[in-house]
Amino acid sequence: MRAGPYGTTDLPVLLPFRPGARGAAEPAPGLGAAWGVALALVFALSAGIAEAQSDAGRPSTVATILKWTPLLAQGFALNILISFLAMAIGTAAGTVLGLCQISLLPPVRTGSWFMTQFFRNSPWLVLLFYCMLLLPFEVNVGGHIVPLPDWFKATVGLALPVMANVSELVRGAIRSIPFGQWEAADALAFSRRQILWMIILPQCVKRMTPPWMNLYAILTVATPLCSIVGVNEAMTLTGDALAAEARNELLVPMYAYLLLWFFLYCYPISRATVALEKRFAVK
Amino acid sequence: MSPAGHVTRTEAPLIHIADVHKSFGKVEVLKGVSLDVAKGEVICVIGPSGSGKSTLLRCINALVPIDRGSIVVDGQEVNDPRLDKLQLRRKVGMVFQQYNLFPHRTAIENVMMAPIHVLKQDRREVESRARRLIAKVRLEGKEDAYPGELSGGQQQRVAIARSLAMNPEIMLFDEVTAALDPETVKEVLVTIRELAEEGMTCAIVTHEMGFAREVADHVYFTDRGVIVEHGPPREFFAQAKDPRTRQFLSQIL
Amino acid sequence: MSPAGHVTRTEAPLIHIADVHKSFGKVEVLKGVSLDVAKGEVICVIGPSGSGKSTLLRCINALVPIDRGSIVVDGQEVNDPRLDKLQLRRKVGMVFQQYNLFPHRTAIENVMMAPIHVLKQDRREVESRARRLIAKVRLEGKEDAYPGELSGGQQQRVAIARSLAMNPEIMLFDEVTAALDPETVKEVLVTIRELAEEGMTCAIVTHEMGFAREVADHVYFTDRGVIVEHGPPREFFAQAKDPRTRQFLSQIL
Amino acid sequence: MDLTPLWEWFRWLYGATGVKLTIFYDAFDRQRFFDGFLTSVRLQAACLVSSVVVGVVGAWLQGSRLKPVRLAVQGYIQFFRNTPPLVQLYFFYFALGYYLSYMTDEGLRVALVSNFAWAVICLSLYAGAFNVEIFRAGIEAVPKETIEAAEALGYSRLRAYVYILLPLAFRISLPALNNNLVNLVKTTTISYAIAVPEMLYVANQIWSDEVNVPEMMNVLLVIYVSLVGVVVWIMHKWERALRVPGYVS
Amino acid sequence: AAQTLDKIKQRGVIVVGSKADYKPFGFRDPSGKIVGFEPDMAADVAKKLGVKLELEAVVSSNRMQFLQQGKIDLMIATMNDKPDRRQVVGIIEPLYYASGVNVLAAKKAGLKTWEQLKGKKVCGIQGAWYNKPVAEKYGADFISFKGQAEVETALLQGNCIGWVYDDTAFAERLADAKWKDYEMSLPTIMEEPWGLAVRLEEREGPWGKFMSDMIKEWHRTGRLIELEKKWKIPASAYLKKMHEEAKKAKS
Ligand SMILES: Nc1ncnc2c1ncn2[C@@H]1O[C@H](COP(=O)(O)OP(=O)(O)OP(=O)(O)O)[C@@H](O)[C@H]1O
Ligand SMILES: Nc1ncnc2c1ncn2[C@@H]1O[C@H](COP(=O)(O)OP(=O)(O)OP(=O)(O)O)[C@@H](O)[C@H]1O
Ligand SMILES: [Mg+2]
Ligand SMILES: [Mg+2]
Repeated sequence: MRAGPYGTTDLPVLLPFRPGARGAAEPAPGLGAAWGVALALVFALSAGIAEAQSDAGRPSTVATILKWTPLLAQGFALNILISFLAMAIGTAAGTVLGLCQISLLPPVRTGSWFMTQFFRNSPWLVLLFYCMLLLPFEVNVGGHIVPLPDWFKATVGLALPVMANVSELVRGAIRSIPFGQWEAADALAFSRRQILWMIILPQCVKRMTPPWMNLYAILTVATPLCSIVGVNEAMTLTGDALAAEARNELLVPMYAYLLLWFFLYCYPISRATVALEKRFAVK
Repeated sequence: MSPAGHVTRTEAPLIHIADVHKSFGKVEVLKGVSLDVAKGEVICVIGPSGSGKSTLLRCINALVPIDRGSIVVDGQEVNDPRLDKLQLRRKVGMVFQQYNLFPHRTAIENVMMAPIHVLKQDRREVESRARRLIAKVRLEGKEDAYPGELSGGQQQRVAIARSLAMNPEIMLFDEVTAALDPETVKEVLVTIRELAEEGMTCAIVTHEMGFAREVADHVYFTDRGVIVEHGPPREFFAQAKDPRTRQFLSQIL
Repeated sequence: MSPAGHVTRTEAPLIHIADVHKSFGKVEVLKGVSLDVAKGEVICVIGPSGSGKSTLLRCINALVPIDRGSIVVDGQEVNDPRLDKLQLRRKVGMVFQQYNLFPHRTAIENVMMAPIHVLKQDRREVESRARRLIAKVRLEGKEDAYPGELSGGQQQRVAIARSLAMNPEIMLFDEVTAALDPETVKEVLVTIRELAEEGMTCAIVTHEMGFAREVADHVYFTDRGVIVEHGPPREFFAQAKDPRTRQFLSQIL
Repeated sequence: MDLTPLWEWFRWLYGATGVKLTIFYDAFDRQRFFDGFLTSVRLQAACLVSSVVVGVVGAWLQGSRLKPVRLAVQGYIQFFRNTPPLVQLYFFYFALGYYLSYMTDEGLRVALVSNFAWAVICLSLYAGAFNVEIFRAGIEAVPKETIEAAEALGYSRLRAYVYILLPLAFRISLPALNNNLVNLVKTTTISYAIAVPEMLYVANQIWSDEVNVPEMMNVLLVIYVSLVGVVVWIMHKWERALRVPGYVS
Repeated sequence: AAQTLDKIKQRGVIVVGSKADYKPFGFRDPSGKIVGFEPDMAADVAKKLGVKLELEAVVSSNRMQFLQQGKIDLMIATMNDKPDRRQVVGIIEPLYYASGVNVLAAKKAGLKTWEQLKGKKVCGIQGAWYNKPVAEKYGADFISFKGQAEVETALLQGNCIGWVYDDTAFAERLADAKWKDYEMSLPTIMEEPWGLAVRLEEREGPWGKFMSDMIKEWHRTGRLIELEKKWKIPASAYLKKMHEEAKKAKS
């Protein structure tokens, strides 16, 4: 009932997922595997149905999907790259913004609060469009022309909401550290900067890790949004492959296949998050 | 209301508190408190909840700014806006009811942090002093335990060692045993008594009457922001005059 | 081990407990407990932590099913699978250490809820009774406060009023003052003593020896799931025979 | 009231500055943008309500005694939490949609489920997966002693649930729920991908036709941030209204 | 801005925006490479310039922004020549292809006139120029998707009664058995030529001139008719006419 370690996060979806009900203590890894298998089955089944529907004389569904797999893998790698970069940029910027939110200077505090709220309240897709269409394709950095490829602009677009969420996470974590810690450190003659960096923030890191990992998972599943703005990631390439094949019985297996890829990548992350959260909760 | 008849009242007091007022918003928490603590003296402050005891201690090391009056610690006026707070706090150690150890550092690191980072002392030297302090509070072997792995009483003793590591001239204790279970209260009180016996100047807020009687040179009773009665423990507990004090003592004892 | 020599032992006891056994998993918590409580009698149960006191009380109003033995409350066998639990619980009020008020309802609503929802009594009538009960536990003016706005002692008194609102014939108190700060313990004990004096049948688990001595008709000492010793308070506290009891009393007093 | 002068002012603005806000002075664009706005609001409202329903039902099923039921709920949650909502939407609409269409007597194929409905279904399931967990956590956060106290007062299990557990669990869940719902409101924009004519979709059509990307982009951003801001504000009010004095949940 | 032509030569690379989902004008092969009628045209340009070719996938709704931003040097992306587009990008004369607008619908739907579309749901591609006029003029209710694969599916599963699009896109489909129940029954309207485009300010510059000459040459040599055959596109009257005219002009 009391606010837990993440009690101050305003982002419940960032809270780690706690599997199992009170009475249902399923062996978690088994369960995960089971669902991975289930999804794979859905995929296999849909491939089977597609197989049955496809006209004789055309290459089999499985063969077709295998044919496109290397291309999809390339696309997926871009999704992952985008997610890494957006997370890195968003975390760096968000940490600064979060610290600004607890600044002693009212203008800095208010400004960073507004910025955080603005980007938190904007739909991801709209921000993505915004960056995509309004950022220049190249920038002039001290006489050097640095190109900004599409996927990079999309990365910036995704980093903005990540930044806002990290900012809130940082602020929430700092606020969740008991006031006594500040007071005790004050009494030991630490300066404000020292208190923040040596006492408060190290404690925040631990509290923030699980929700931060969840944010990463959310970001990863958001990367297909880039396809809407024309980045050639897995989703776009799936669509292009379908256009090239022009066989709509392939739709189900192809999209199931794509879902499977994401599931296989994200599920372990969400398991690890839960495990981490449990470990921290014990201490 | 100036205390008189003390044991060691020869030189200028180490802490001189005169007519201190403090409000939080509309609530007046301290309404003119005066008291002196001589070097090497141990005072205990008792009184009902909310009477301003904690606030008074916090004012002494400038965790809480005062509204009116004067607090002089070792010749320094605490109420002076140009006061170097960090300087003051090096001189005045404080231990809290909720220990407030830094949970991400081991016991010995908790003790070592402030001397290293605040006083910029040599790490090796600080470490050997920290080990001596840990031994002094009877926690040999627990140096590398994290606060979460220690009992309440053990944590509170680490907190005391942490304060002592700054070599303070004065120690403030704010109900340091209130959050402990009865069995560990004693460990902590013994530690504080030893300190007092070694001549440390102490201001102690406590609910443990037996302890106050035993260790204090002078006892103060506060109620609703004023000092209602004070005196050496023997007189204070035997023949309190003020009806509020008498009522409080009758309930507690 | 049947208690004898009671004050009011004339008719059939209101609570009759005979050879009750209860295990949680492999831990045997009650290993054959027998005791009787006559109508209007007040018993106190004392004993070290984990000795099964709370479990015993919970068995009486069927919050915990027993494994063996018999508990008869007002002629009803509690261990009977066809027992109407709700019926039993209307007769037996219970107050817990942690108050367990319903935090989303005001004090008076807490008192009124059960009579309205469970007994289907008329709202207006219940309200006037609730106001009387709130007054009885000396909380006039706090009717519309939420539990979160009340002190521990005040919450505990609301909890008592809430139980009384069901007009129980028996009240069970499980360490009702253990979570309170020393100053508010008294408020609650006074309320319970008044109840006892009015003739309510009470089974009280407590660590307050002074209170037990004063209010109980009979005192039971439990250790590791059995009743080790019992007797009227005067004898019990003055001349306990069992070494475990003596040790326990020496530690507590 | 005749707004023509206002609209004409925007036409003048275009002529004078090149800021091309056709959504004000072009009747067709104005109408479709307004329709898009309404569609957005309708979509958001529908998703909010149904995702809460999904959450409640899911939380209830998750407490089931039957292991297969619990497993199914778990699987549902895991699937929706760990895959991209956009791909889910595509999968539902393009992949499953085909199996949910029928032939009319005239031999015309007609979809049973409209784009709008698919968006509502898919987004509700997506947000619902989070809601299940939120409600579940809320129920588990109610101390079991509180329920015990109710039982000791003679409440039956069911009554204790209705009068004590659920009201408390709901209050505990509320902050988390509100945040998830705000997130849902933002996520509704992805229904753009299956051509639900909501605001982003319409704006895209307009800037494709009129080539006024920056203007439309800014208009969009402002409207969305305000729309979400309003939702956040309402949720906040609601939370405030339900807050119990002195109760930290 | 630097002259594109110089820039291309300097870099040794030309970036051409092309469709990746408009079979057979521009689509992907399994290796991810974009191929088709228009990519072949782009390859010709690169060859003529002696530079490497880089194809950038565009969709109707972003192709003009890409050109404006300078992300692509040249756009050959099935774009119709429209006056308002001429104000945004530099459409090069002569034009290289032409198509009209038609509807692909089930035979059973019995579409005879455009007016029958009133209030009906029709599918479309986002960014196609005629969506707005068709909607305005005939009252059709558009649901538009990003690519053709999506529209096909939506049409086949009955989310719309017909697909309003370039008639060229339909010709190939109607040859396929899958579409045997469908027809292109309405008169083609809004027949418009397709233009490739450079940035607006370069239309009259060296880069625009270069491309203009390039197109004239394509028409004259019949290269485009050749490509049409290569990609199995039904012969269009427009190309034939342009070929004749170009030959005549030369002689
Ligand atoms: N930072 C603050 N802001 C507002 N009010 C405060 C603050 N600190 C203390 N108070 C109020 O001042 C009053 C005195 O508090 P203080 O903690 O000094 O009392 P105390 O005598 O130490 O009581 P206790 O025995 O409960 O610790 C209380 O009513 C408290 O609510
Ligand atoms: N629901 C339960 N499940 C498992 N074990 C339990 C349960 N309830 C109580 N126990 C165990 O039974 C033993 C006796 O518990 P009980 O609460 O009755 O003791 P107690 O005498 O009331 O102690 P205390 O003074 O600490 O309240 C303890 O060891 C406890 O851990
Ligand atoms: Mg205090
Ligand atoms: Mg107990």
